[in-house]
Amino acid sequence: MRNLFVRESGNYKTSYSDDMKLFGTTGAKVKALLIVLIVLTLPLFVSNYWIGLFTLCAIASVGAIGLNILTGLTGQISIGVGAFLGVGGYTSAILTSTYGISFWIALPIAGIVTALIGGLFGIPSLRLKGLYLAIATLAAQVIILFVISRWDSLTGGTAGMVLNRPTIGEFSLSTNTGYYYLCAIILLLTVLYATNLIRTRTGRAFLAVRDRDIAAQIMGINLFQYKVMAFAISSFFVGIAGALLAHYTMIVSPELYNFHVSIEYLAMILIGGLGSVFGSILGAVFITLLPVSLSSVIDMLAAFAPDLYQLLSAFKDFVFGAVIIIFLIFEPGGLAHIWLNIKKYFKLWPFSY
Amino acid sequence: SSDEKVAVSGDVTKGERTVVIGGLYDITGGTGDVGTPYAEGEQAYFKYLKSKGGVEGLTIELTGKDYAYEIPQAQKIYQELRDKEKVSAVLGWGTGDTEALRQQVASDKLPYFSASYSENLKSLEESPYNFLAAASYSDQGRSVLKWIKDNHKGSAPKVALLYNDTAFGRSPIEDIKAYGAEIGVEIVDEQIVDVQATEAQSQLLNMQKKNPDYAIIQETWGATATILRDAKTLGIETQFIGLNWASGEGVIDIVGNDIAEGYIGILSHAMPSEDLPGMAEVKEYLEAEGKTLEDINQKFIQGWTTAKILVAGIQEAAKKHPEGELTGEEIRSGIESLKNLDLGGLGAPVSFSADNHTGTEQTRLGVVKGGKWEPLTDYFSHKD
Amino acid sequence: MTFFLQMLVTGVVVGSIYGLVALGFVLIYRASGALNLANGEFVIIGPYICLILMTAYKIPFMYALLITLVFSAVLGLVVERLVIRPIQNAPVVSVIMATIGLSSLLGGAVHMIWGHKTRTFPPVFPQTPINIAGVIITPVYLWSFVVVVVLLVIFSLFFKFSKMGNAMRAVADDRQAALSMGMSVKYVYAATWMIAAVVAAVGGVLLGNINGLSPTMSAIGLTVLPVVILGGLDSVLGAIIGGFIIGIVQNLAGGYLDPLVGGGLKDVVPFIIVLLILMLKPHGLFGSRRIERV
Amino acid sequence: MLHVNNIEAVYSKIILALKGMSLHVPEGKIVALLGSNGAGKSTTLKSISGLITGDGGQITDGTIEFQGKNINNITPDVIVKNGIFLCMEGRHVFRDLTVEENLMAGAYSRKDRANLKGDIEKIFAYFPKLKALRSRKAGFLSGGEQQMLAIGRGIMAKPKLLLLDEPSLGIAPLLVKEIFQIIKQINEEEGTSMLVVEQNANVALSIADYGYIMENGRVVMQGNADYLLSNEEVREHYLGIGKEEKNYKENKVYRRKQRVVW
Amino acid sequence: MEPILEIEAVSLQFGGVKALDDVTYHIEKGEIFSLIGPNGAGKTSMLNCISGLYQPTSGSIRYKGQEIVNKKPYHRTTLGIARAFQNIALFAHMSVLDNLKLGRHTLMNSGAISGGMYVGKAANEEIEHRKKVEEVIEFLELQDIRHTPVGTLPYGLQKRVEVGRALALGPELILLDEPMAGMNNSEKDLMARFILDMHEVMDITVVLIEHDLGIVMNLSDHIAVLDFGKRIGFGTPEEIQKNPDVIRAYIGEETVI
Ligand SMILES: Nc1ncnc2c1ncn2[C@@H]1O[C@H](COP(=O)(O)OP(=O)(O)OP(=O)(O)O)[C@@H](O)[C@H]1O
Ligand SMILES: Nc1ncnc2c1ncn2[C@@H]1O[C@H](COP(=O)(O)OP(=O)(O)OP(=O)(O)O)[C@@H](O)[C@H]1O
Ligand SMILES: [Mg+2]
Ligand SMILES: [Mg+2]
Repeated sequence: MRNLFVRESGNYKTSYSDDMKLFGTTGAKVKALLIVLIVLTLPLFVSNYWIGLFTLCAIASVGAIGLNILTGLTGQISIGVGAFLGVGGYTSAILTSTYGISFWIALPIAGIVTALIGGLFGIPSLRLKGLYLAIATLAAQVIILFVISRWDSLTGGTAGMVLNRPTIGEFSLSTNTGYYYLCAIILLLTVLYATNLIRTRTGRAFLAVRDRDIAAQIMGINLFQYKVMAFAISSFFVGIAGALLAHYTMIVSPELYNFHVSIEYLAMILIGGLGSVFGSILGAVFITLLPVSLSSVIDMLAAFAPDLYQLLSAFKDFVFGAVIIIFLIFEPGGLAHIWLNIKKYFKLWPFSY
Repeated sequence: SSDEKVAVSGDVTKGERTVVIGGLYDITGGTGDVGTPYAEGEQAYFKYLKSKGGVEGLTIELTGKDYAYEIPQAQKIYQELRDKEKVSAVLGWGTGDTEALRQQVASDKLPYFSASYSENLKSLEESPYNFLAAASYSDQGRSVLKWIKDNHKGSAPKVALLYNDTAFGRSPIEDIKAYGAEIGVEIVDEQIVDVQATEAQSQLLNMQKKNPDYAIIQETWGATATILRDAKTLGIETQFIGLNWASGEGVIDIVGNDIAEGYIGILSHAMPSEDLPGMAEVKEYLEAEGKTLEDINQKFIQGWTTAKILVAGIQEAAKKHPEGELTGEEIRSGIESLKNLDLGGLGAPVSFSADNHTGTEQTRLGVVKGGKWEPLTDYFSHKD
Repeated sequence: MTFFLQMLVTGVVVGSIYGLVALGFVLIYRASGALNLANGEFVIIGPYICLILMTAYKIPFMYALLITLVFSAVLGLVVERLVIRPIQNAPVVSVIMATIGLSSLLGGAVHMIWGHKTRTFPPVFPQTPINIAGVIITPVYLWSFVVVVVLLVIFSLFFKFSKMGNAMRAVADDRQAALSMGMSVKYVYAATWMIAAVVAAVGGVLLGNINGLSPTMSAIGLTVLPVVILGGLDSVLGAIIGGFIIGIVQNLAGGYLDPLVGGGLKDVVPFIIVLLILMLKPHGLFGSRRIERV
Repeated sequence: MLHVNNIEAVYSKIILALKGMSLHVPEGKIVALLGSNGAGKSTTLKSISGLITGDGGQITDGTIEFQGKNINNITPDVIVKNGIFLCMEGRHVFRDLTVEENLMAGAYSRKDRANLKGDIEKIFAYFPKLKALRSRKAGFLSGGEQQMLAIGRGIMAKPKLLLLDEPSLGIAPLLVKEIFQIIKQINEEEGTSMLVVEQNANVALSIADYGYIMENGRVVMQGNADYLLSNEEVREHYLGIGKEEKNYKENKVYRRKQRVVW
Repeated sequence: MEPILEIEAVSLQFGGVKALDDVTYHIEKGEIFSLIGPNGAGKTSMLNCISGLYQPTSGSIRYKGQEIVNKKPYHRTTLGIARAFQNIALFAHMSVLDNLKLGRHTLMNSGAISGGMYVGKAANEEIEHRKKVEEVIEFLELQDIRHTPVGTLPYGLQKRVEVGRALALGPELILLDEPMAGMNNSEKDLMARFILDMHEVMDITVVLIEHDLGIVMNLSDHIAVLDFGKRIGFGTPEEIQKNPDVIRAYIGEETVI
């Protein structure tokens, strides 16, 4: 089996800025500040509808970064994300709705529980590699969902459970804006964590495990420990994302977490760029907004040719697929890689040789 | 998008009030086979309405989207309808997504008619803005049991249940069992058959061990067809009875006349072939479109009828509030004031009230004869 | 006893369909190390063509089938040329992503062209079930069994002895080296996708004759993933044996365990077995293990 | 028969590996290409065989002519069919194929498919070690065994021009001599022209007719084998003559003065 | 002088093949020890047994008197055994710097959490170890390519980085598998110097596999010769050069060293 990942320029965040600060140059500092500023002031400029979408983007980004830690860094493809989102969502649902525990306690617990279950299903990685492992994760998804839909007493079975938006003291985050801020802040924290993780010991070890596990062992890396750790860390963030999503949509039900969801998340990190935090976000935004923007295009068309309606809605799938393919042909390294090339080009310009 | 549509219609008929209705369809998704004609039915009715110049001087727009039976997708689209299209009522589809949305619907105060007749949507505390346009799945099931009890000859009838492992599939099961116990019809077996199942032999053979006289099917066309076909293959004698999504023309198309022969199903709404007063409008529409009754099926009628009920409610609301934009709340009370609304036979007459959002408990049964559905009973309720 | 036998036989025949679809995955994997997640769509497009030819143009089944296979071959070629070849040098995950896109694209196309409606084949195979000692089989299932066995033989020989067969494995193993041997990666890929598409079409036609055709039928692509893994991603024999095993276990579980857990096992059991077996045999039953030495 | 006319080769659009490289391989002759790490030897061979594109590189300038025909932008498989075969640096055996299947793969684009078996036996005669391993997956072989296999594949291909990238890499001394004898033998018997990249300059030049020495992506010296063998710089830098007497454990200063060029 | 590594009657079997056949020898602390033999003799397999990638079918391996046969590879690394591979096994996408930093993995201890926070300890650790790595870079003269992704380096240089990564571990015992393969003489000389220095300056015990007999004879304190998995010779360079078996199997009659 060919290594699933090897290709010129695989990971991006590993090269060291000589003084090893995250925002070494003032330029970087400014950039970081700018981004934060934009993220925080966004709601002032856009409609409620868009805030809603951005919230979804932020949540998806947290999950995508999580998945990227597993797939991008340690090279273990997971097509089971959906179920882990579910675990996060249900944990929070059960804690808040059934036991009336505060959201602020439930959220981290949701992450931890998902991490534990993720770690558990990571155990096969001791022996499984590549696509075999990938499909094992798919199996994990099917099994987890089966359990959820059968454990009526705890999960309400196929009917699912309802949740509420969290509150801070008096102030409830039931408005889109309020909830957006919550998600945005959690996303910022996630980014900070992931970026640091990648450039420190653990992150390097992950990459080593991905590229050459034998050599990694000789470097003194305990493969099994790190593989399972990757599953756990990754699942933690996916769990958090799941909980955030659940409280946003205020419902959890098995049908919410199907294979389709897993594939979408995989798409996010592949489109965004494997092993790249920034890429994960780009990918998450891309995959979240593409269908939306497509369907508004479709509406335009539909306005002129209403009878073609059902044809057009299928046309949407068609275009979605086409976009992804064209995109991969244009830049197999992902959005982040485009970005990187641009920068690389300008670094060397005009002496590109 | 609708803003423009509003503008357009505004120009056409000045100074009129506009109501925008949101639609959630499944066209490309798992239930697209029945979802598409249903969606077409809804869209058709509004088109018809427009050609008639609206009601009470209202322009009523329907703007909807295909959510491919994916709940997350449904949630995105719902937000879009709410925030971007500014809809004041929604015509939904599936059980999973309708239940997923009901809290938001409640807090956004948007009346919601779903094609899902799940009993959970009855409770006014949990879903104060959801309405059922036809008998709930549970009531359908109850009626079937009632019919069995009344018409079965010989020893006490035994009944089995076949359904899929989804909110939709499981929705009526508990109620049916309870009712069976209540009226003394024994439920001897339950089997789960996946929506996508390509064969159901093990389930059917297990069911056969309990040799039930009847088996109630809560599935969509595909799985239903699989069940009927394999039952035939295995030579199982049980009489199958489908709830409304398991009945309709599609089943016959898939399995062919001789396998379908004798299959009984809930006909919650009229067949295009039936000659009913309510059918006049439909015919008129079809002619305008250059289509014939051949081009539509029962699910189309079902969508059409649901739309009709909602519009009737809006009309009531408009009467009460002649000024300004109609709010969801006003429309809800409008619907709640509908009493014994006659649908010209397209469906059982419906009535709503502040403490009852289930339009009717009445439904009827049909049977396949020579490749056609024929009414077996008139509309009846398990209560009477 | 007949109950058990019936379960067993049904398992085998259903399994042979699984095997056919799984074969499509194996072929692609062997040449490019990728998982073709558009396989499900490949499976349904062929039969649609066949069905249209038969119903609209009244072409007899055999010819319709032939035309269908030719068409599928072309489809495979086009896909390879337009989608796969441009990203040859990309990592395998990108190829997998592309097939995801492809599946959405093809799925959409199928919808646009043939709509949502479930269509049914005019009776091709005899409809009346055969009854052997109380065990009942429909002829179409028997046919799938025969077809799958034949294909098994053909492909086993192909990979063992043909120049092409070795080239495929070489290309998957080390593309640079394969090129340096004068193997045309283009040619190998094209051939593989062609064959895979044809095999998928065959499976699809049989499946269509059993259940009728609807866009949602492409879900079979996912259903068989456990089969592929169980048999071993790169093993033709594995795909088919795997198909049988999953088919049988599924039905036995359905037959004997469903009553205990309140049903629904048929769709979960395959994944459970796969997890268990993979723990013992990380490369499935017949998959070859990746050689790494320093 | 092969003319490389000052070609430029670039990797990943920015790294210039060849800066006007030229060489000529006459019909039926053995040419040696020497040079230190990163000089661009492998890049030269990859450019000739068209494989450079596979490593994200490309030829940006100059021409490569084989038997009067320009082969600049021809795909590798066609180049092989034209009769140029490269034994790549770093062995690149097919891990999952057996030794025998690997050899068969070598003969993939050969016209005359008669008595392949016979030729395989010939390879086994050259490398008895391989015979014992004939049905083992190549991935399990030792470094040297893989190297033998790689060379064997080249011989199986029966090309007009054989390009060898460091054939002696990881091969035990006794065998190194043998391999170069084999190369010579094939060159004489089959008239195969050879272009050999080799670090072990002694052996290489001992069988070569002509030699090139390249640094930094261009040729810095060339001449008949015996001329190079006698040239001072070459002796000191590439042949390490006087090594016998040299003893590392004394004269430490040596290291400071020695520098590698790259 | 006490032995740092004791190989006792180690045998290794792969199905039919005996890759190692009852091999025994000791390696003294602080010496340069060479393993030579024809291709496929079992040299690399021997190193694999020492670093734990292969499990000997029988026999014992003692490191500083401690039995390590059934310790996991990563555990042996923590004991101070480093390794450079015959077939380059660098992390192609990473810069030289990061490859070396990986070498120091066992010596660092920031974890997933502290590393992710990048607060205090973790941060200082990174910086402090960066210093150590720079020393190695200095030593092997890799300054100019510090930030280059190793995948793009020429073969010879990659070999050197590989050695560097092993050195970064700060090992007591270093296993070098043909570190000079694919180098021309001057480059080999340079590498020879590095090996000598790491052994004298850093007093690391070196186990060397190399086919260039000149260098082997020149550097080694002791040499073991393998052929078909059997130990056919053991001793000082002088003894080895006289050993008839060795001459027949490996060196060859007329070779002058
Ligand atoms: N795939 C690649 N991507 C980028 N740069 C490369 C690549 N391969 C080689 N290079 C660069 O091209 C130059 C020439 O490399 P090449 O491998 O041809 O040298 P060489 O003479 O073969 O060295 P060696 O004797 O070590 O094999 C080197 O500077 C190297 O860094
Ligand atoms: N994992 C394995 N499976 C099967 N055979 C193996 C394996 N590893 C090594 N061998 C065999 O064991 C023998 C010794 O291999 P090894 O790599 O130790 O030789 P070596 O002395 O390093 O040779 P070289 O000098 O060419 O590197 C070889 O014949 C090889 O084919
Ligand atoms: Mg080279
Ligand atoms: Mg070796």
